[in-house]
Amino acid sequence: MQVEKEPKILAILCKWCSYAGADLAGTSRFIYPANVRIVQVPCSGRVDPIMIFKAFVEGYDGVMVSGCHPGDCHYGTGNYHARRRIAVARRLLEFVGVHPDRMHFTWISAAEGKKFADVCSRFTDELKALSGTEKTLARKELAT
Amino acid sequence: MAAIELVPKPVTIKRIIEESRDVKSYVLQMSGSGKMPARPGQFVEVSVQGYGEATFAVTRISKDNQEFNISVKRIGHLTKMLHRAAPGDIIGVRGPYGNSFPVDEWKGKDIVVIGGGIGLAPLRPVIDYVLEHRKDYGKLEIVFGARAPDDILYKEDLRIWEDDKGISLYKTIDVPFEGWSGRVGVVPIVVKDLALKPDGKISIVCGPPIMIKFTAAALRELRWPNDKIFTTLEMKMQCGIGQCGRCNIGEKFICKDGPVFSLDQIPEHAL
Amino acid sequence: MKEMRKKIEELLKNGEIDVALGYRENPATGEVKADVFRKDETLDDMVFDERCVQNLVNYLPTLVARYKKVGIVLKGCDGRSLVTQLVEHRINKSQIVALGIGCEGVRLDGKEADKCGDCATNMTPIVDYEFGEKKQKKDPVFSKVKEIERMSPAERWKFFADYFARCERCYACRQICPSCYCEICVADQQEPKWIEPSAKLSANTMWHLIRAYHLAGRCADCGECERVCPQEIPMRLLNNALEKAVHELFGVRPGTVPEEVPPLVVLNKEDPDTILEGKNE
Amino acid sequence: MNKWYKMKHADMQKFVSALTEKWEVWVPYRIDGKWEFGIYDTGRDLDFPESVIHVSLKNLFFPKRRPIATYDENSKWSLKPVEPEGKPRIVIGLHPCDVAGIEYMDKVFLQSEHKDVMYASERKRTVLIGMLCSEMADNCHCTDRGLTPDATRGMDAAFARITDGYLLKGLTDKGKQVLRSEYLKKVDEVPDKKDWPAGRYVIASPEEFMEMYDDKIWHEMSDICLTCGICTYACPTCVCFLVTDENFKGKGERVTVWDSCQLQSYSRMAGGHNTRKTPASRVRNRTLDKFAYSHLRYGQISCTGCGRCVMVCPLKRSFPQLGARLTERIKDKKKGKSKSGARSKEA
Amino acid sequence: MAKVGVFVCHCGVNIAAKVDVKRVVDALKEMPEVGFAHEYKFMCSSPGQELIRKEIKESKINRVVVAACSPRMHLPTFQKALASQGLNPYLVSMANIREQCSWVTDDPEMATQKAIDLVARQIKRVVHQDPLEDISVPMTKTALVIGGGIAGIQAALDIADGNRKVILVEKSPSIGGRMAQLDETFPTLDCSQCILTPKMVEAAQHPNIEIRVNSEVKKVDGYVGNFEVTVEKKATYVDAQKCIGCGICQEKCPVKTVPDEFNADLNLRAAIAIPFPQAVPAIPIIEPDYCKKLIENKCGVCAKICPAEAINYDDVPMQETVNVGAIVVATGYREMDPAVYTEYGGRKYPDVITGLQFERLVSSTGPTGGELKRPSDGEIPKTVVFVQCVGSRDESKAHAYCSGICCMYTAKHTMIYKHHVPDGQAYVSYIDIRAPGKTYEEFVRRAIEDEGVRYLRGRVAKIRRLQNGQYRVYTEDTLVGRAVHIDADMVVLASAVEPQEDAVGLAQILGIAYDSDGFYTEAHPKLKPIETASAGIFLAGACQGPKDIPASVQQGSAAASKVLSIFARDNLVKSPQIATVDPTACTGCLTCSYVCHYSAIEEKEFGQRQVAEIIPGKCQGCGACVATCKGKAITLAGFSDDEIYEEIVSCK
Repeated sequence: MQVEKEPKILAILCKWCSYAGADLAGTSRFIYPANVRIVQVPCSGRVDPIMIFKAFVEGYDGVMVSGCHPGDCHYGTGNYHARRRIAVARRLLEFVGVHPDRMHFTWISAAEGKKFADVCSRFTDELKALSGTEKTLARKELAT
Repeated sequence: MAAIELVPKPVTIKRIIEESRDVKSYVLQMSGSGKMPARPGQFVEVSVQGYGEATFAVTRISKDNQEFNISVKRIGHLTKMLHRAAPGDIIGVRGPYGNSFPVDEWKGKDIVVIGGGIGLAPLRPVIDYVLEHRKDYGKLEIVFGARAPDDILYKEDLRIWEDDKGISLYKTIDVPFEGWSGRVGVVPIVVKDLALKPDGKISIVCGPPIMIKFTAAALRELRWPNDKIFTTLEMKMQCGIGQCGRCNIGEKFICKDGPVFSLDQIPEHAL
Repeated sequence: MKEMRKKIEELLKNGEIDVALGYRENPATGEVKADVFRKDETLDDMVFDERCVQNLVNYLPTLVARYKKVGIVLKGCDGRSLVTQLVEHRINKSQIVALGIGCEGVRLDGKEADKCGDCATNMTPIVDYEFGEKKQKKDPVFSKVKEIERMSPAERWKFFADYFARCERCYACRQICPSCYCEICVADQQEPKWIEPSAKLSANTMWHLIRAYHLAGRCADCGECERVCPQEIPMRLLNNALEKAVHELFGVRPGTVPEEVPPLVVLNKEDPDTILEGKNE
Repeated sequence: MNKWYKMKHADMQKFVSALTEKWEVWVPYRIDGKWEFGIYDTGRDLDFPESVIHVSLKNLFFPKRRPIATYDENSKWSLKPVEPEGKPRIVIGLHPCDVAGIEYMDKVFLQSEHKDVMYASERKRTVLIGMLCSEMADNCHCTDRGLTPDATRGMDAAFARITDGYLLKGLTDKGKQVLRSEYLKKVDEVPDKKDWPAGRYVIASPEEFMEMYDDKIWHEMSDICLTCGICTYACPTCVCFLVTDENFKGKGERVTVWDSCQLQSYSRMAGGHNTRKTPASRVRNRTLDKFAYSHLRYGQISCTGCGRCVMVCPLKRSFPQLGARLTERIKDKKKGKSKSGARSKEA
Repeated sequence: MAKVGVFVCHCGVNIAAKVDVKRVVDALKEMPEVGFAHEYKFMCSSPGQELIRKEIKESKINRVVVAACSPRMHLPTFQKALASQGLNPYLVSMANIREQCSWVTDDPEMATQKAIDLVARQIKRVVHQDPLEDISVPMTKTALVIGGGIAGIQAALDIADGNRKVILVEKSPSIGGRMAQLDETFPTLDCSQCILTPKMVEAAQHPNIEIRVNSEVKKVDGYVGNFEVTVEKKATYVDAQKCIGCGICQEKCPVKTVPDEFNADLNLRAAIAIPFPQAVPAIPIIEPDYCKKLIENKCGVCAKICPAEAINYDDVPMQETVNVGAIVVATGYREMDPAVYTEYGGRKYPDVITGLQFERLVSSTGPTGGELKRPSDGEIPKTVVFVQCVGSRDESKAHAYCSGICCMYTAKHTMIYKHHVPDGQAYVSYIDIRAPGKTYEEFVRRAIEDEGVRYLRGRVAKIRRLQNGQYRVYTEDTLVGRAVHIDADMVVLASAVEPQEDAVGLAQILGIAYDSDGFYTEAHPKLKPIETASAGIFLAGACQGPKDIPASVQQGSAAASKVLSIFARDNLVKSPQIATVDPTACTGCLTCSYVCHYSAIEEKEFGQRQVAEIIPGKCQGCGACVATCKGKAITLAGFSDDEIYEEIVSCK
């Protein structure tokens, strides 16, 4: 099946900006790869890096996190805290061998439907380029 | 080869009874010709596929042993899933395990049942048993306490017991509550107030650890000997068969040597 | 050392501290271990030298719960880990007397401990009485971290996966770490099971990632986790990688400044977005 | 076959290689300086340690993670028991203390109303060929636990190292059968008898230990203990476990996983109540379980004197030493000179 | 375990054209959690909702998943359907198979598979959702209106008439806003001041309205019902309590070099001045950048002559915190600086002016007293070219959007011009004429047909100043298809409507969203045009996008009604999606308090130790504390770890 070959992406999006941006991509009919699975969180500040770790262990090819642009957070400062946390988490994951291109952290506003679709397409392409390399961290079956 | 004892068998949830804000009772039906020959005081291990298992006292047993009840307070992840269940759902069960209340040895005696909150759950089969064998026993006295009127379990049973002339039922809540005209005060105090005499009687106590501790103290104050006070202990049991190790009190395993003990069988710190 | 022993004796005698936490030498075996010294005893067995590897801060919370005032002998790195404890309300400064001692480095398995090569300060940043010499230290270099960073992602994973697979999940690393003090560790939680209880590669990986991440910006590199690991998993590497990252990203060296809030909860609107980008391979 | 047979060193390898045809053969391997059991690869050099093997045999009979049932997460009740399986196997080179550990596990899992059939199957398929220790390692103290390093009780067959090879002897029918081999020569030799030192960690009686329940020594003993679980994982008789479900991509397994009474999570109940919250209460539970409860339950204390708990302890603090220290305290108490606040100097 | 009812929506063909709905339903039926799965053409329609109600009643399902559009659109709809059957409304989850699946996926096979996955995930999630109860919090029934233009005034008056207190904050020295600067208004040509001034006075005298001019909002804390707003009043150096508004200071002030902002910088005024004659309040302020006393401690004339002794050179900015329950943002717009178009010579050539400057030039309160004279030499302009779309509809140079009001005000300008200079000729260079309002088109026709204004369709390429003081406007007439040029005495540029300079700054203070141009974003472009994404903050007027007076007034009233409807309740009902601390798991490190934007986390005693506690009224449910808590002692209702975990792991 074709779908299986597509790299699997987990997108953790904040409810107010990025999820709305993803909705706008839909309303505007911007086509992007069907392999993106969106998880809604109230704010990028809610994103605990554990979620990102788990996603890689569970076998996602790539993880993206997006929230409101700096200064635009619906909750004032959530995205600033997210930025620090995710920056550190990214360094840790890279250190243990997750390829840097498997993580994509960005800001997408509610008005940036196009940007969301573009990011998804570009990210998918980047992950396809990695298809020959090992999907580190990903567990294979129950017992590992 | 026989399957390992730790693997449960399926049972169907036949009916769900909302007892209080956070307690639901489940009527479970064994599949096929399966039986649950539980005696009063015994417990079962209940599991939800994907969420592991936990221990529950059997709170009622049908005469043909094909149906039994458990009461579940929502506190952890498994009980959360159980609270989400609907009639018709299948869950796993193994057991019955543990010893039971020595109801046969108690014949001819008055029985005093003292329950606090969900602690009434494992005692109900005793009440059922005594009511069923009415002639074999003397008087039945029930003291039941809850935090608030909303926390009272088995409202239907309480109504029946209340109307039963052969039963003395004392209901109490811990602190005054609007619209509650009954007794107010924690169970140990009520026990003291009632000045229950030990002669020709057996008492069984179950509830939160603190309630058991103070009720036992109250009974001793009323000159009850330890071997006439019975309790059933709720400790972290898991395997139910004396192997996983965690439920020990000294060398005894609650799941195997208990859960029913008279107070002379266990050290004071176990309460 | 003599000076310090005298001071502690004095503090104990006049009741300024109830007990002192320090290192005791077993004269018979020559072994040195953490121990509590009380008023009515001689401090002859109290030592401080290169055998005093243990971080005593981990024992503080139990002691301050039992005694009003506790004196503690602190090396530089241990003192750093105390900073986090104070900021996170684990210990009240008023309950402790910090006896800082200029550390000359400690030895493990007959050679200088690895952590001493990356020592950021030989004197505790929080100190009531200072003994010995305070030395100017260079920034840690973390040469082993750099070595790993030079590997390809696949090589790095191979390196760590081999170690992670060995983990028994005895949690000695957690138990010895002064900064690992959750009431219910995430590894013990059922709802949801971020880390499965069984010791297998996937769950062990989660454990080691989360452990390291939770210490990011808080770990003072006392190295105890790695020292006590029965499987010799190089946990300091992970800690150091994050210590290095936190320094590069936020300019913070955890634990070196008293009362400094851990960098991961600091609000800084001026962080550049570039910190979210991947490092070059 | 009640006598000792001899086998040359070079023949031993041939003999074991031949066994692999029918059996799964487990022998000790040295990995990074530590001895542990592994499946024998034909042709690999055989070697046996003089005394205790660092990793106990527990995992062979009662694995760290043991699937007991499987299910499909995406369908309604589908839990199916895992049937015990495995081809016949031989473990070569275990020591008397290992046997003692297995005997204890037998008591837990087999002498029970609810016999553990998976454990039983592992036991049934295994032939134990023990090796008599030729020396006692630093932490060994089996002599204080009613064993000797050259005891053969519980083994199907036993062997001992001599200068130019090995002396072997079949003890049970199973063992004798395995030993039927062309490489064996009947000899008159017997393994050397040694006087094994004792008294390293002498302990009081279970009853005496029981009296210590309320003593305040537990706090002192737990002051420095990390309450990590590693000693329990290393211990050949610690068999506490946890039953849990693990899911991945719709497939699920119900597993038993080793657990440890030293961990805070062990006796924490849903809702937060913890019957053994303090480190002291956990250290007490383990100490008393080893030296007293086990005896009251199964008539055998659950310390075999293998010393592994000392080897793995992150603080190199010896658990048997604790028992010994406690014993000292018991003696002190009995003599009535109970020093209040008596503490050992090493905490 | 739970019994989930699954409803998959076709959304007409929006979903069904790409997603094989039948296959989705069939695939899900097998899941252990699913009680049944249905498909329906429009789930949001009332028969669709009825289907849910019926199944709750009959099939005894205890969780619902609706696979349809975005939950941002219809989640509340389905929540209501659940609630109507006594099922807790938080036990529904939506799978977004329209915006995030059928509309963004080309291949039907992939879309179908993705849809199955998305719905399956929500089924796993919904099982972990807990029933939640709304939270009731007391509130402050006072409103804050930011901006004293016509929209703000209207909002303030309506709220005040509804018997609620209003604090009206205005940055400039007087309320009135842009409308006060206008001469006549389209399409009726009534005098702007004549209709505005009574409203200004009414606002000033209203017992429920407190006007704070020269003031700005500096900080907003809290949440709907209980905002805590810091308002800063800048130093004006005139004591408003003492000043009697006689204006003598303005007369005697020796410094007359201040560009008159009210007159669109067309003239200079004194360093101390009442902004304009009808100002409310009519209190002068001193421009500190120009006042000699303040700069070099000389002069001091105004203080000497002030009969009321109202001058205070030591005035300093004052901050005050006010408590309000709702906020109306009505900060209006500014006119784009035409200097961007160097080829037009705006700001360079004195007689190339903007629309607003034209308003002041023809206004009787303007610099010329209402006589139309061109700024360079005071001559009456005989030929005037009005240039449209300067900065609007021109993405390459300025803005992509249409400023909306220029077509209309230009038509008005040409008419006013003809009334002032009956023998003059007005030209309008335009792209399209947009006049969709009531009687707007007729108004434009009047300018063209009755007043003889010449409309030329085409963009102006360049404006060059000629030797004779005229301006040559190079343009084209695309209707005839040739380039033309007009020599004009004056050129009026319809400069684009832009958000205020500090619009983004204020948005960040308020925590509301804004678009790429800087206009504030409404919660929904069609259905929630007044609300912002932040509860309790509403928009009125041109801060949300270009608007004319009627639209601004409408929106002001609409915002007022929104505020009043909040205030009509006794208590505020808050979303239950807030964070709570499990004290048994909390270590009391309080690192969570560092990340809480709402200061909602406090310390409390629990047994022997201190733990964190979250104040339900203050918590807004962002979850930053949840992600900070290492021991997972904090749970965010609605977005618990459990729920998110399921979404992550149950993806095929």
